[in-house]
Amino acid sequence: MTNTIDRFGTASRVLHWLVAISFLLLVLSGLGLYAHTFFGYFDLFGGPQQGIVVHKWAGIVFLIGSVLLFLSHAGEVCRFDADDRRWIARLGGYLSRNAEEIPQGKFNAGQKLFGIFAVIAALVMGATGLVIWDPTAYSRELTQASFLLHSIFFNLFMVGMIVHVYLATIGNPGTLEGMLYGQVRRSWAKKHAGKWFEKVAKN
Amino acid sequence: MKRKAFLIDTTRCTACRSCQVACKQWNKLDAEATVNRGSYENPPDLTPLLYNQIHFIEQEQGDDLRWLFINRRCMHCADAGCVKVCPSAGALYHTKEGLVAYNREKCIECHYCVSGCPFDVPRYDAKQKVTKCHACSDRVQNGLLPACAKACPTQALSFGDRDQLIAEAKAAGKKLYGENDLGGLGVLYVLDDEPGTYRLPKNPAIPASIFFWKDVVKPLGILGFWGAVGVAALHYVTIGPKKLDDADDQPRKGGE
Amino acid sequence: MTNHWIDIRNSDVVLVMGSNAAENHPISFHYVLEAKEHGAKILSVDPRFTRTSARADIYAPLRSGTDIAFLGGMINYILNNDLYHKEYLQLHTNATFLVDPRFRMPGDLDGLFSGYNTAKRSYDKSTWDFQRDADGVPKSDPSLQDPNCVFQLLKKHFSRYTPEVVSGITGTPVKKLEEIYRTYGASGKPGKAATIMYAMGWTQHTVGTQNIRTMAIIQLLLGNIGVAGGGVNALRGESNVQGSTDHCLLFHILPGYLPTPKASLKDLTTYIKKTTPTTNDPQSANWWGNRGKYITSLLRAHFDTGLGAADEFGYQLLPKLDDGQNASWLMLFDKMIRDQVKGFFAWGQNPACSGSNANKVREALSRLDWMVAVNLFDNETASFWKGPGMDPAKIDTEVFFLPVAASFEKEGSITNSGRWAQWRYRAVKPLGDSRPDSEIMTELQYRVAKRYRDEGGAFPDPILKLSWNYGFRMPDGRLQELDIHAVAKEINGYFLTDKVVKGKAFRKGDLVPSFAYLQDDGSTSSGNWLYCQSYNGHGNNMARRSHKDPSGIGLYPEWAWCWPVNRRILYNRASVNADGVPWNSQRPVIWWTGSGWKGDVPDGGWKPLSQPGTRKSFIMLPDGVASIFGAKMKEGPFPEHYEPLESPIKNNPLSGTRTNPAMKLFYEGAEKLPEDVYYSNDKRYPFVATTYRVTEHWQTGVMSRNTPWLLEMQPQLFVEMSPELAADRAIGHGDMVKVSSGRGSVEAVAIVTRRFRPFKIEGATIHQVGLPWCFGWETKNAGDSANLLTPTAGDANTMIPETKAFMVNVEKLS
Amino acid sequence: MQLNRRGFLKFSGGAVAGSVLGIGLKAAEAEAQPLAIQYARETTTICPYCAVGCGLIVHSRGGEVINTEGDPDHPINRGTLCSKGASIYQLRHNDKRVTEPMYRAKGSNQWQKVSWDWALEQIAERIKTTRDATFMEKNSKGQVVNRTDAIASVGSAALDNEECYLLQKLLRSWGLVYIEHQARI
Repeated sequence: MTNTIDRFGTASRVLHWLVAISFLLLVLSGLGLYAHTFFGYFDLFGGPQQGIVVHKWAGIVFLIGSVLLFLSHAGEVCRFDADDRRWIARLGGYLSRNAEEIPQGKFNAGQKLFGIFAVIAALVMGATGLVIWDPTAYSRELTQASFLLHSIFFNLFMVGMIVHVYLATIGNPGTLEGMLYGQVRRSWAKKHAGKWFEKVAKN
Repeated sequence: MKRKAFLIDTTRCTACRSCQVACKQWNKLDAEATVNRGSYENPPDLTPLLYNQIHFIEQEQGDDLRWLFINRRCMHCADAGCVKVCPSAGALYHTKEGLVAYNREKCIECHYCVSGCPFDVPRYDAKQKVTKCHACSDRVQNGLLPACAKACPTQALSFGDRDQLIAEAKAAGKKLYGENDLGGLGVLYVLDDEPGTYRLPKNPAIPASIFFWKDVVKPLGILGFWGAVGVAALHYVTIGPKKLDDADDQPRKGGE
Repeated sequence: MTNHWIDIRNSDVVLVMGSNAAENHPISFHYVLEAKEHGAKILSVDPRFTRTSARADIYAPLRSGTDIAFLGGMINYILNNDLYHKEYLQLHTNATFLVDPRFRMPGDLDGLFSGYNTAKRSYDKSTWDFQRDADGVPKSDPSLQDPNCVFQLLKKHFSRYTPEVVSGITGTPVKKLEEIYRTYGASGKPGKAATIMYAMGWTQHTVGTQNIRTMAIIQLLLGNIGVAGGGVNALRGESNVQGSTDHCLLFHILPGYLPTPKASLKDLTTYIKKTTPTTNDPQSANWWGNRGKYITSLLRAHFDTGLGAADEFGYQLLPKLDDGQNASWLMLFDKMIRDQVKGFFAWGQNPACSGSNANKVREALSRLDWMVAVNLFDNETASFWKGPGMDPAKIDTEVFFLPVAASFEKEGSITNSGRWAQWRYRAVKPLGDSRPDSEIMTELQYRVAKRYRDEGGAFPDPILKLSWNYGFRMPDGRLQELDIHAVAKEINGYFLTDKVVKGKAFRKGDLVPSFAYLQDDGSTSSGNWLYCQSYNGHGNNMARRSHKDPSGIGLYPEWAWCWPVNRRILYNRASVNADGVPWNSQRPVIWWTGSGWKGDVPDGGWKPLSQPGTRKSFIMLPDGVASIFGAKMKEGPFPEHYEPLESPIKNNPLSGTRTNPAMKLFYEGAEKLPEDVYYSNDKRYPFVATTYRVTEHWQTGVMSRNTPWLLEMQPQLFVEMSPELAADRAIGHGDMVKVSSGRGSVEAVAIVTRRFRPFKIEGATIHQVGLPWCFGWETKNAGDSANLLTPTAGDANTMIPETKAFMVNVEKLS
Repeated sequence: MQLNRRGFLKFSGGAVAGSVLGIGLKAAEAEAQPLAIQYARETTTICPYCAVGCGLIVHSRGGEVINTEGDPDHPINRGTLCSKGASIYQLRHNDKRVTEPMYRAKGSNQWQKVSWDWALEQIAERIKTTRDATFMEKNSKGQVVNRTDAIASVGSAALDNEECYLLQKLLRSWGLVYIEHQARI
């Protein structure tokens, strides 16, 4: 018996990283549009026009990827039980060094919430992004509202993403392995996804 | 440098449209194919090849009739929506004279300015670059009047120091449009009627959504970004990561 | 213009009638608005509310072709309300003169003056004369009381033009009439000035000349001629139509308005004797008494200077008209369509669009053997053979198209409406292989002369003896290059022999300083006496660019040069009283200092009228005073309202004489052509129509339609009409409609606008429509010329066609 | 601008903070733009359209027109123009300008390009032939008239004075009396 447990299949991981890379591209190519200070980021793509092209197509990839990723985990992500509510109430125990771990399924409640937020945000940004794709194609009011929504969701997404990245890396050692190799250590599973561990361990 | 502005006195305009042509001549803008749509007004709207135009407005007042003419163009706002939304620094900018000019080299073809403008002025040309009235910034820089203002036979269209134009108009008892809107427009009008009659917004303002986007969400977002990073770092050093118990990773005894 | 453009700013009232200055002379509105800023009232009278009306203080509509009624009403108003300038009338006009007691007026003779011959359609003018004393000087009554004096006759004649009667003819509301009359009449006060800006809206009528005469009478009554801000101002429409008229590209006059020789003027002596006006009044300058000097100097400029007095200086080399022969525009094309013209030059003109009854013109062109079209652009005249309804295979006219240089690709002078001759320089070489017009003329002169020299032919003398010494001549006789300055100098004139004139010694070859130095003994030449002084010892005066304005009234005496002798305001001696004191001390044109005149170049330097040795102020007229009674007119010494040839009403509301009794009728008699039809008061053509121009185009549009920036703004023929008419004919805004007259039809876009309103004439609703005449089939999708609709009918005096009032039908195109 | 230490700190600190935080600085201004008509040749002329007689300046370089605008020294228009006057540039830069003589033969349905020499020679021949065939030394009353009624000319109010004078002189030397132009209509 090994000390690791399979967590994510190959397809699942490829999809995640596809979404992650497209997100990164979107951020890098979009920052230049966000504020003059970040205009230099366009140089990464050979100039603003090219950066905008990258942003547009990365956006398409990101939108489709996000939806697929969500759908592939929808069953898990959309089911909340009493433990999840407890987890949320205690903010996952992140506010204390020695909080009691509340047993969670394959994904904890925070991850589920983030998954749902991510797909909603992706849809909103995708839709508004399509409007902004050609700012002269739709009514001025719609375009103007799209700019606003796009930027609001970008900011929310950025904050969410920082939290996601922190918690998935140094904030929770061992988490990243699951998304890198597809397997997590048993200790990780036991600690972070007790119910899932039990279920998997039984088999 | 004192802020410059146009003063358009509609009560002096005869709609000869030299402004339209002088602009095309100086800026070397081709003509477009048009048809008569039952009006003298042509082309029907500003285009990438038409930076200013005369509107013809017929208005009945009892037995009397009025035929109003107004020159429409970029308003050169102090608080310019287009400049506000333009991501490329220096693509759309205020000149030393306070006029809104642009540098086509720097235009990144994003079209944001089109929806950022409260007056629906900026257009994109065939090369997908922004075009609009730039108050002949090349001429003004070199001490010449903009082509349209120079050509206007009746001084309906004058150009000069904004403060002076305002002072003169007020001294002549004329009511001005655009003195304080949007930080003060760079195109001031003397109107013979309500702004609406001339197809001008009564209280022009940058669209609320643009304001929220650029003046609220953008700074908040940057604050949020750095805030989130800071919170994460703080969390890492104060509360710390959820460390794993390595013992749990040892293979279960028994079964060997 | 008696005055000039800048002078409009000196007016107290500006009447824009028969023109649309804001639209067609946009820069003039700088000065109109400047006047307005100083408190002047701007009046716009037009069938249609125009861009001019938009800036006017008062707008009054009138039915096209009723201007005499409108203005006649004003004369009546001025006289009834004593608004006239009495002292001015007594000093400067023939208002005081006593007329032959046998003279009768339209009030007595049902619309006719005494002496009418129905068969000849002309007047025996023997009763249209003044009572004269033993010396032949007209008798006068300075009190203006004699019932036979011009003033009393004028009063009697126009007493029929009451506001109600006028309103019934013009369709103008009585209130508006009186408002205009009152405002304009206020300028009769000494020191006040009113100006009239008119153009083709007055001339292009069968009563065109009388339209202007009516206004001239008003200006004289109010003392507005000769003063700053006054005058009778024709806004001329083409850059050099003033100059081309001065140089007389017209059948009836030679350069400087000298009459064309007629068969009966068999030699130079007879010419001078018969055409020089005379007077027995010692106080009349009778400037035209100098005619002999002018015609002689003209001949000296035209022909070989080897021709002496015995050769009549070449008088016999000029072609002569038959007595009574009218070779004017309408007659020219009438002759052409009758196959009597073989060769034709269309030199910078597009008659296929600009000619009234353009279908007749186009048909006439097809009867030619050959045509030479000289232009910048191809046009409807040069390419008439491929125009609508033409079958090129059946047209035998050979056409030569010669491309010419644009105005800035050559050097020369042009004369603006204010008579300023201004020099223009060459900026760049002619485009491609185009050439300056003068070069083409030189080539043709050389080539035709060479043929006559080599081959002989019919009467070669005028061709071989024509002087053409404008540059270095090469061995083969060709000019190496035409020097336009040499032409300008010839127009000014030279001394041909050493001569002492007015105490000054001149040498052969000297330029003549001004026309006062011209001689009738052959010792001077001058191609055009009016331009003598334009290019003299001081150099090219037309090229002057000084901004000095010592007068302060905008005369700019050292900017360019102005005929005559740099006089910026004509008849300026009428701007002062008998003592030489200006009526208006704020805006004096000239004033007497006690020893001489200051200000503008005075109209003759004689002392003020109260002093001995003086001459009267209107020096070009034999009587020395302005003609309120004008016996030279064909249809009467006073204007009378007649309906246009085509009119919506059956009878002239004023008399039994419907149309101008002295105009030529093309549409009657045995020689009538099918093209020359008219339909007055006819249900098939119920709407009054007029034509006009737009700011964005020029004349037939040959230049402006080919300028994309202008075509963009006005791309297509339109017809403007009232909402009432549109509703009546189920026409919507922007619909395509067909406008047709008895002579042709055009398709146009309907502009339904409040700027046209129906008129109430004799209880009936009369609709009027209007369309611009700047389009033609050569420009794709632009529509054709509005002159396809206009009739063959001309003014009785000038034969200018009546294109401003005719009848049409308007139908929606499905 | 003189910066004291405190000011410098404030200034640089602000700039750094601004750029790190991404708070937009004031957009940069463009560099000075060259004037297209600088060093161009200026020629004064008078507008060829209506008879107000406005002054124009034609800017040219290398023998080509690069700009046209109102002459500010002209006392009538003082640099202003109407739409027609403002469009003179396109009379030069215009592909519809005819630049070579053209000829349309009898019954032909098209123009053909011809040389100047040929065209002028042909016209001279037509003038002489028609004139000789129709010249009237005397009229029906036996009076000397020395004219031909079979050639007519219209135009031109668009010519220069000198050209108008030359044209009437030339036409009258050929015996024409049917000479008319725009002033009549």
